Amino acid sequence: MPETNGHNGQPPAGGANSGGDGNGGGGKLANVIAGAKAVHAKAHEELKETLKAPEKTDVWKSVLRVKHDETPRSRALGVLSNVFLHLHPAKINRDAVAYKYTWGMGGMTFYVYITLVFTGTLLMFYYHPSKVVAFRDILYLENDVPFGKLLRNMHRWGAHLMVIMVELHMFRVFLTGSYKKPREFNWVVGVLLLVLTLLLSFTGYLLPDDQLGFWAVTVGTNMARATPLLGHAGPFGPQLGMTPFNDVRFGLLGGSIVDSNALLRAYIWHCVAIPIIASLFMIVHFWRVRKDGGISGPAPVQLEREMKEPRKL
Amino acid sequence: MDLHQLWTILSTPDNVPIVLLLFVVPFYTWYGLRQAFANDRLIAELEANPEMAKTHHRKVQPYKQGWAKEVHVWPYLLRIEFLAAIIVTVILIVWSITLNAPLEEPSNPTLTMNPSKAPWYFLGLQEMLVYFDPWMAGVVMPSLIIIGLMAIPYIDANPLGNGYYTFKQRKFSILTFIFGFIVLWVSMIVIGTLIRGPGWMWFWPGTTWDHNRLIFEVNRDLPDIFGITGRIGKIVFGAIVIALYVAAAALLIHKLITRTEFNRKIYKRMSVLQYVVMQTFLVIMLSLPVKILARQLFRIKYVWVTPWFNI
Amino acid sequence: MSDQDKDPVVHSSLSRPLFIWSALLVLSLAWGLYDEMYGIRPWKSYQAKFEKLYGRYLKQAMTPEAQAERQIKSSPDYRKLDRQMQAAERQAMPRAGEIDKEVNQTLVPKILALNDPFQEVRSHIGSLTYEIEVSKSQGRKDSLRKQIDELKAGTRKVKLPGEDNAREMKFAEMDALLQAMKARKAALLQERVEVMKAATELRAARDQYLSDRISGASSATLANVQNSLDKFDIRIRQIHIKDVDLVDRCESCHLGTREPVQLTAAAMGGNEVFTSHPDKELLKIHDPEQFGCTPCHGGNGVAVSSVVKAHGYNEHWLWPLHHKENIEAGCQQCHAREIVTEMADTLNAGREIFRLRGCMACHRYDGFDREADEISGVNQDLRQLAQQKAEMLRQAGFDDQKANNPRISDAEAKKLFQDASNLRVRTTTIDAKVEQLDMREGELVKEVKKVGPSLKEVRMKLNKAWIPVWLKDPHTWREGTKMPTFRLDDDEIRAISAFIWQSGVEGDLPHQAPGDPEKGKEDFETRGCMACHSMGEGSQKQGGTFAANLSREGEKANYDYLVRWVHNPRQRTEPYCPYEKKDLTAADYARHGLPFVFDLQHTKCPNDGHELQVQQMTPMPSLRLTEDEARDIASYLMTRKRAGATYADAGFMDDPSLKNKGLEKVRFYGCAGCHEIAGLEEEQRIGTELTKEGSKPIERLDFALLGHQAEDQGWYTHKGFFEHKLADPAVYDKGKEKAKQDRLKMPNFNLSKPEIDAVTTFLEGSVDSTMPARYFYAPADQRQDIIEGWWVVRKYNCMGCHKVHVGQTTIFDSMTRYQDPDWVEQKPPTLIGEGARVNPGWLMRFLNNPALSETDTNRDGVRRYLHARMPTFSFSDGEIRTLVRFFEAMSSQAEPYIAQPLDPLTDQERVMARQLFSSEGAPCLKCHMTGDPKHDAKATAPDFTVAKDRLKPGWTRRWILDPAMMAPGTAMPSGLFRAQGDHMVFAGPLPASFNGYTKDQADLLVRYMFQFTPDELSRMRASAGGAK
Amino acid sequence: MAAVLGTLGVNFLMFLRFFFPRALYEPKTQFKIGYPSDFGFGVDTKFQNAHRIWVVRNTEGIFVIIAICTHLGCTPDWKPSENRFKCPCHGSGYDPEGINFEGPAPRPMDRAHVELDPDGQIAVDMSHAYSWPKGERSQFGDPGAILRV
Repeated sequence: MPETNGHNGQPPAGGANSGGDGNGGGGKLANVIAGAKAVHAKAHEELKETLKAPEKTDVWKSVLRVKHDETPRSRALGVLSNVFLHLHPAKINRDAVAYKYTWGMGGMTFYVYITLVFTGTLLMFYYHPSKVVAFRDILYLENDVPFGKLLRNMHRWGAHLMVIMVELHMFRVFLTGSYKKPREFNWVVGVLLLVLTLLLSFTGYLLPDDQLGFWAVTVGTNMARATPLLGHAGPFGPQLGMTPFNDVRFGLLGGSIVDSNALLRAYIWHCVAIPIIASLFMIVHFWRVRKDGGISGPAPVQLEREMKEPRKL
Repeated sequence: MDLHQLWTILSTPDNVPIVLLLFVVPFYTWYGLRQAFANDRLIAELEANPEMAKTHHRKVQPYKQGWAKEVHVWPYLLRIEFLAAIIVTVILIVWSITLNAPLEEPSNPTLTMNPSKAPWYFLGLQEMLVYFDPWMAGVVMPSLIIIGLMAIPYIDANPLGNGYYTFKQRKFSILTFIFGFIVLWVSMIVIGTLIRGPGWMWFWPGTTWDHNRLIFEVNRDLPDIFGITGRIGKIVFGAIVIALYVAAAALLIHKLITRTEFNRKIYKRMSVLQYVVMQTFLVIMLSLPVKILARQLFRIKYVWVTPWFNI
Repeated sequence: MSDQDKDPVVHSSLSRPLFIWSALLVLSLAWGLYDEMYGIRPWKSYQAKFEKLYGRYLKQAMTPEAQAERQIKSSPDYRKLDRQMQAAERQAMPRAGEIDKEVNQTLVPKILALNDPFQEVRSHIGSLTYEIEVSKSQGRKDSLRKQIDELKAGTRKVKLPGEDNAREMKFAEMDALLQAMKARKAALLQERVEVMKAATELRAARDQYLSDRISGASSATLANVQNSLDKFDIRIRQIHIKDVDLVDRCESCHLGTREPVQLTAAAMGGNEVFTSHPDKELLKIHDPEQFGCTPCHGGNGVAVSSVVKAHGYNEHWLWPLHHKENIEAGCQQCHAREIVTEMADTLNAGREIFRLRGCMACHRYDGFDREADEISGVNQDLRQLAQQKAEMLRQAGFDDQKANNPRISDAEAKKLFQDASNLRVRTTTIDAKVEQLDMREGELVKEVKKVGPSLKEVRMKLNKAWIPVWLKDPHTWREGTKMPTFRLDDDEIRAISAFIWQSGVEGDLPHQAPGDPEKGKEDFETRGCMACHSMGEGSQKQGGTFAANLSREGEKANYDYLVRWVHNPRQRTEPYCPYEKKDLTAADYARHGLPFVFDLQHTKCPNDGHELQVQQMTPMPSLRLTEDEARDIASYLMTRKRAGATYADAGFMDDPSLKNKGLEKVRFYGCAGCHEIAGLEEEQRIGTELTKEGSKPIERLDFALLGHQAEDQGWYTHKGFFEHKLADPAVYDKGKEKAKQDRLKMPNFNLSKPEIDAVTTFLEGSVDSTMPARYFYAPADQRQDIIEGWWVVRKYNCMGCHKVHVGQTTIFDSMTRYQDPDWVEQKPPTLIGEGARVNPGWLMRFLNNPALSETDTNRDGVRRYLHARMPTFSFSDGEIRTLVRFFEAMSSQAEPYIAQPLDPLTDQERVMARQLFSSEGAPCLKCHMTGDPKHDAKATAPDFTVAKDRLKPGWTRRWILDPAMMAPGTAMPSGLFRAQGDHMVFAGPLPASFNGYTKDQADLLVRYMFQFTPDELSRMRASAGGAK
Repeated sequence: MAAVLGTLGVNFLMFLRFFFPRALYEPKTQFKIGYPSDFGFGVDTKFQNAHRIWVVRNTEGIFVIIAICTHLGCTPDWKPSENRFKCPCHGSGYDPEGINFEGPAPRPMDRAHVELDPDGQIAVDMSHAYSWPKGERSQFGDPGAILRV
């Protein structure tokens, strides 16, 4: 940093003094004072410069590597060199910015997801996933924790919003046929993300440990009892030796009934496992969008007569 | 007319998303289709005169010479994203201030809420439980839905309509999807939320959700209607009926696929595998409304009765 | 480029929407903040308001208090005390001043000054010493020691304040000086205390005088409150009880609850929310710091976001606040095993109704109708023990066999034999247990009662034609009767009455000659019948509500039977054998060559030796009346009828075809719950259990079609359900299409609003409590006896005649006749402090036989002069035990009772005491009985000759010293004795023999009474006679 | 290669197995409910909260119905006024003996094993249930399914 630079370059007198053996006399003292004065002046000078043009300092440069003026170059660099923005290309098709086409659902879903991660993390500070206190913690959040109520509401409604947006996103992608070559796989990833979203929301439902969540989850998981082959109430389940204590539902709940284990499992899935998986898939999803040439359109319309013959296998 | 009841249902915090859905889904359907039709008009035009097709930039969006083909993400896209973010935040905050997330009694395994419903996005499945056994409605169907969705890109042999809204060029696929998404998925969610009351009974909007309500309905198995007794007999009979349905449905779908000239063209492009897979999923998807009708109109409980599973 | 040529994507501006939405964003944020700060924090404004109001109240409360204080301070006594105090102080001041001066100005500064250098050296030495201890090498140690010595040797310059020149001091010197000064200081302070002693004591006395005369909060307390109020800050006030995991924030709004100043709504500007808890006493017992608020009151103690939520009235909250009229519901959850809970009158009323009106006959409720339940329990245990015994014996047998087996070693054989004999010994202990249980069963059969009369004897007892009328609607025939109104149609009535009539037993009743109604009336009103029974209708009504109103007895009863009943209500026509489940007839006895005799002495079944039910299962006792008195009363009752009351002939009741239908109906309506009915003795209860009804999920309370109405009208709650059900038991059938047998059966008890509130309170409190066990009221000490006792006291309505606890009134207090001064004396004795008064052994005997005589039973053992008479309840031994324990516990007496030894009377003393007793001056013999009929005729107080086995000497002494204190309004005169030095002397003229007698004279009398002998009695009679 | 794959495979199985603990802390399934004399005719709901069962006494004797709807495992409610059990989830209806007569329920509610203890109390074992699957013979008659007292 400039200041330190300045400091290293202080007059030898000062240096001599600092290393001095202390059998001091009046002359030396004068030197020291002079030196100190000089240093002070220099420091003052530099400080002024820094304030005048902070973007010149190394600190500044090291943080945002490019200039931010209105030149196309720096605009492009601005996006590319930014870890958050560079999932965008530097430039995009002029029409792709049209909300009309994109509905912006993908982006907003991502944004809501971030909000959920944020609020969720905060809620975790007050929530214990145990039968004894879970319910009380919710009351605590509602009544005592500053902004607890707001956060909890945001988390819940955000979750609902996210589900709706994901479904609409899918709807849009289908309507614009954006799953077609070369984006097939990304669609698959998208479907998985939809499933994960639903699972996230569902696992979260049980956490307040109230009647609403409890019975929602009971009804939900009771379907798993009936999994063919793997559920003790499903077709061929009993024949394969499935009982309430070893079937797929048991695996989900960690017990034959929705109990403390189920609560804990739901908690882990909700707060750790699924978010991680989902994030991974999201990364893939976004990465594919870029690799498949940005968002699909609006592309020029194709005409029937220009339809190419399918390549024969 | 019990408005108070109607209000309690609609204003239940957890139902608000569905109310939202009721408006949002139609809007966006219209929003998308409108562009689709616009594009279709353009396509028709271009199909009509090749010259124009050569020169035109083939979009409904306006374009003039000298306009940049590409624009900078910063600021032209980012500012929009920024705006969107702000709007979402505002909506979320206001929503969270005005509506409280529900919190009911502490969980009690010995006391079942009436009605006790899954989260709204699963209510479609719960509604299905009325018509199918859990293993079908709760496990098979959902997994098929997921797999089916995943399969779409691979079974859609139609190269047109990639990256732009269009209806004419993809009638079949779009109609199918709308049928699946709106008619089956969304509307069943709406039914499950707003129509299904205590005892999962059907209450028209505005009627009182009465816990004591009793309705007489005897659902009989198809074999019994035909007076078929005996385990084997039922198994065989059921199998036959199902087979018949599959055949009929497949035929119907085939007819649809190959109705128009264009459709036939696409059909030719399909590999056998693609065709089979598509048929399978469509047949199964169709079975849902069929079963619903069979239940609602003819009070049929099961078609295929076996000791291990019932359909 | 022209405008329309401009590229819309590039040139269109988003700044407007951006601006608008950013603005909205800021707004929503602001809204969020506001909501957080105030929107969902209503308690903040409450606290602000409270602070304002309270402050204002205190100010205007100060003034009168201050005045009152000024008055007292101006009173001469206070002045005098004050002056004395002042004087003492003045006189002590000079010396005290000197002391203070020396301590504060000389000693303290010096000590401080010296302390520092001293400590410094000391700590240095300390560290060196440590070095020595830890260092290994001897050399090092020595060098260190040397250093220390140097330190000690070295001097320091110390300048002490007040000394003009500093002095050089060694460590030792400093030490010594310091100690010296400290000692000096201590001594001085001690002296100061001594000097001031007088003054301080006087001051204390003066302040005491003040606080004694100021009721409520003195201005001093007010001032304290004021100060605390100045420090008032707005924050959540909560009670947190860790182990129960209970958090109550009620006091965040109800700030006045525990204020030292009693705050009323008026005082707080009409804000109920700020009033103090109405019952400080209650709060003392249930300290909020340990009990919180919600365990008793309900509500959501955690919630502070809105009033509705905090009170738990929002949907989905399971434990809403109890309403005012049911506030005592909270008590029940921890005091579940009591029939009487002090300070919870509504709740007690509810329990009493539940017991007395027969709710418990259809609805099981833990602890109620306990005898019936216990009997089945005992039977179970008996069976189990029998099995155990058999097991053991068999095992023993096997051991013997094995032991006798030649192949096993002696050692083993010995062991086996040992085991076998051990087992046999252990069986004997089982026998002991069994014996106990058998006895208990005997008692229980005696104790078990029915709510209603036996229907086995209707043929002998009732006017046949009356029965259908009664069944139709008991309440119109006799308002306020226990028998509820069933919703019966005529067929059912015919069937039921027919069945009852035909299932009744035929017994030979001796024909009774008519008695004298006038005498009967007198007896009825004075013997004590009216403690339970009422007479007269409407405004004329008098007497107790415990039993039936007899105003129309004449219309229904059969005279001959009535005579028998009045003479001994427990007398049965035929005994009932629970084992054979049938009534035994003379034939059964004849078969075994036994006389047809069954009573409390002959209770074994001739057929199988099981315990018989030989009594009527009614709580009604025998008053030990003579046949004549019985006839008189019966004849009186027969006159009690409405003029021209007629009853349609009920011939159909003999129609055998109706009997079966009747039986079915009687079963269906559960008549056998309250009545003893032939063939239905072992009938099960027909209602649902109510022990935990209060915590049943609301969804399980069957509102039937009224659910929505209830929700709209806001009574979709437990309270609402109970109230409507009690007011109209058929209410939840409203609008239902049902066959008769599916309709709700519960009959209508015509309860009044307060009664309904009481029962609702009781049920609302009957919950499956979530509190940990230690909160439940299950004392291990005497209080347990009190709990048990109340059950018996209530069961037999002791409180109809006696005051059992302070503040209670009896039926006699309410009867017009007993307002008359001549009759006040005739009220039965109060039992407050009974435990302290009487010898438990005697009490046991008395309760067992109040006549205290096997032969002459037509009398009261203690107070023969009373018209009202303690009846014979034929308590079981268990009940007697419980009662005695109860009274002992009520006056917290040590159990078992050991009489305190009295030093024997010298002959001389005996003579003196006798003279005093019989002297004109001492009025004892005027009222107290002596057992001499001639004298007792005009006696109006208990026989003191039996005092020695009846009373406790300690109590007797307290009594004769000041009776009025114990029993206000007693005839026993107070002030018989006056204190003379350290002992009491008789206040009246003393016989000459007392000259020079210095012992306590009250004691003398007590000792005399407690060492009373028959021949002393005769001597005394003689002297009494002589005196006259 | 195979080794690696094998290991991975086994690891996956281990991962799955991890979710199936050997022992649980769930409410015990064997308990006593008191003496036969405690129960009058009809349905007794007092153990519903504690053990999720109903004790029913009819002319035949005493039996214990497990309060789990055979459709999706909700807890039906006892409606005295209608004299039937009603499942709130999908409206299945059962008569007082737990036999289904309306709604989607495939079979009557299961009954728990009951027997008399030496001390005369009724011992219930919920882990040992008796059922009546559709179209098969009823196990309700079996010894242990009902207490003939």
